[in-house]
Amino acid sequence: MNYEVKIPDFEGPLDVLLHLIEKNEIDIYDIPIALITEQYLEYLAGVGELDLELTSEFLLMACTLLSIKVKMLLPKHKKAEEDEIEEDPRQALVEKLLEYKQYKEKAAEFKNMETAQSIAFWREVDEVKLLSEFPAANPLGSVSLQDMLKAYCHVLRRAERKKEVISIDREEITIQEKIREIVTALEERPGGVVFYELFSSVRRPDEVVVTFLALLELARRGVVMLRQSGLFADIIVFLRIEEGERTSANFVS
Amino acid sequence: MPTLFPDDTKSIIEALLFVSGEPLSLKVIAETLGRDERDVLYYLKEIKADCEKTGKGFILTEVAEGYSFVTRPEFAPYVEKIAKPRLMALSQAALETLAIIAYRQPVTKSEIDEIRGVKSESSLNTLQERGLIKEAGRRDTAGRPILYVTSKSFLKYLGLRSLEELPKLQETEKIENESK
Amino acid sequence: MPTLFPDDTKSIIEALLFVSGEPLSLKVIAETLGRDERDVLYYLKEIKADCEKTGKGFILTEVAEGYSFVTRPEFAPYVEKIAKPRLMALSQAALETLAIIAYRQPVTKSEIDEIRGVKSESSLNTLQERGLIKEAGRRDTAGRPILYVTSKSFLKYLGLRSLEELPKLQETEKIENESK
Repeated sequence: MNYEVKIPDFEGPLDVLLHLIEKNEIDIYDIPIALITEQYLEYLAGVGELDLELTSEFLLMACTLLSIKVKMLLPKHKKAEEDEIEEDPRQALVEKLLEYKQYKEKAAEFKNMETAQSIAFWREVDEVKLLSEFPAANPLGSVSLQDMLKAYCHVLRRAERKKEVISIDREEITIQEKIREIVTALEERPGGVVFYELFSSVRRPDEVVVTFLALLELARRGVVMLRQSGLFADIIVFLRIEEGERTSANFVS
Repeated sequence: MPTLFPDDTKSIIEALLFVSGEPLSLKVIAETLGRDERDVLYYLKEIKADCEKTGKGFILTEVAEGYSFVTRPEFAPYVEKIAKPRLMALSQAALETLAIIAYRQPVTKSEIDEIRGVKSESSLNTLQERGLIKEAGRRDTAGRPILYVTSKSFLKYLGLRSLEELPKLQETEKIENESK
Repeated sequence: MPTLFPDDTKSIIEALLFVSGEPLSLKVIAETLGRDERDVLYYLKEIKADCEKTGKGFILTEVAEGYSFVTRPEFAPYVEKIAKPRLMALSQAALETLAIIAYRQPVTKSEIDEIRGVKSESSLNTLQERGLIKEAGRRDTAGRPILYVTSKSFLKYLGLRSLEELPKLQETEKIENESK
């Protein structure tokens, strides 16, 4: 018996069965189940490793085939022909195969249509250019300044009502802002500023932290220098001026 | 039937077809122009004939419930050199899944799995990513599974005017039962 | 100069110009066809003349980057109907979000959420897509949240020259009272 060296890429157990039926030139309505089962199992053995999900489906089909084979081997009830039409154990499988087969054929037709379409090209629309040529309508729609103000008042009033519950909006100072503030202060005082002075206007604890962090950051970047003449002496903060001028903007980038 | 500036109407239709990346339906063209669909159809036929006659680089096709200019197929070897690269052709698995959805829509994943005898998850993902199928609500049964249908792009992809143009299934008996 | 199948060459150039969303340079066309730039130029002139003569919906234009078909300018009112994106009215949520950004900019998402008492994620997306707001760096606090400000087109569409022209809050209260 000739084994195919290259196992064709099948889509699933039904696909394999259809292939076997075709190869053996079998009437699909009268499948020699023993032969097909044998070849199906041979195929499975030949594939080697399948991925786990597929394996279960292929094995399930093997079980189905075997159980059909067994049913067909069992002696038929004697009076079956007279009393009733006994259902062919292959019936359900044949129906499944036929149904799958027709979609498989349609898939092949789709493939041809796909190929035929692949040589017709649609115009590539440059959406960005179109948008610039035909700018979208007013993105605000019919919204007027008044509408917006009303919406804002509405929100504020709503927020007002909830104020007791909600934490009060507090003014937050960021490190970035603090850095800017310190640099500006130092620029005005080339002789340096006493460390504590930088905290003189600071009232809230979080601002103290932010100020301190800002100073550390400035020192790390080499923007400021800290000098102390002796133990417990005042710490003086200087702006380090290098060649070329610097504006405060440079420090906050 | 043709009116005031017949030539302009035809040219405007050309301009609309030209600017739209998607097929334009008779209805949309007619509404845009404020004209009868019958008039528009008349001009569309003329535009189609013009393209054929003068051997233009593009032709007018009727696809996906609308009209669209596409490049003349025989020029594909040149056009594909400058056009955006096409997506890969669909895999066998994706084509089978697409066929099942096309003929049985709306249909659930487990129904597709059942027919194919294998899981169709990744095919469904591919088809959805490429816009060839879309979700259309859920079936009102246990688990409320998602229903899939084909999209307009599907028609465009296969060059079909509408779903009625799908090649007929042989098992007509079966399909009739299903559609009940 | 014109060669074997002169008509085909012209049609192929048309096909190339048609399919490309961007202008094509003489060089690219010539390379794609494997022809002299001089030949291509000759056909481009013919194509241009064809478009003029037959009153097509589109014309051939030459811009810095190359050649391109564009729709005839006088048809813009029609073309616009097809090409222009349609916008839905802004929702109340989006309007509130926009108002907060306008008055409190730069402002973070969580600050907006806090004032509105609900999440403003999708409103922010809408406003950003429409180009009414934009991101302006990040606040230097924990999590480095994105800061939002209103855009130039926001001012433009409200008919304001600068943010200073936004009515003051006291005035807004007046308006609010009047509208009661």
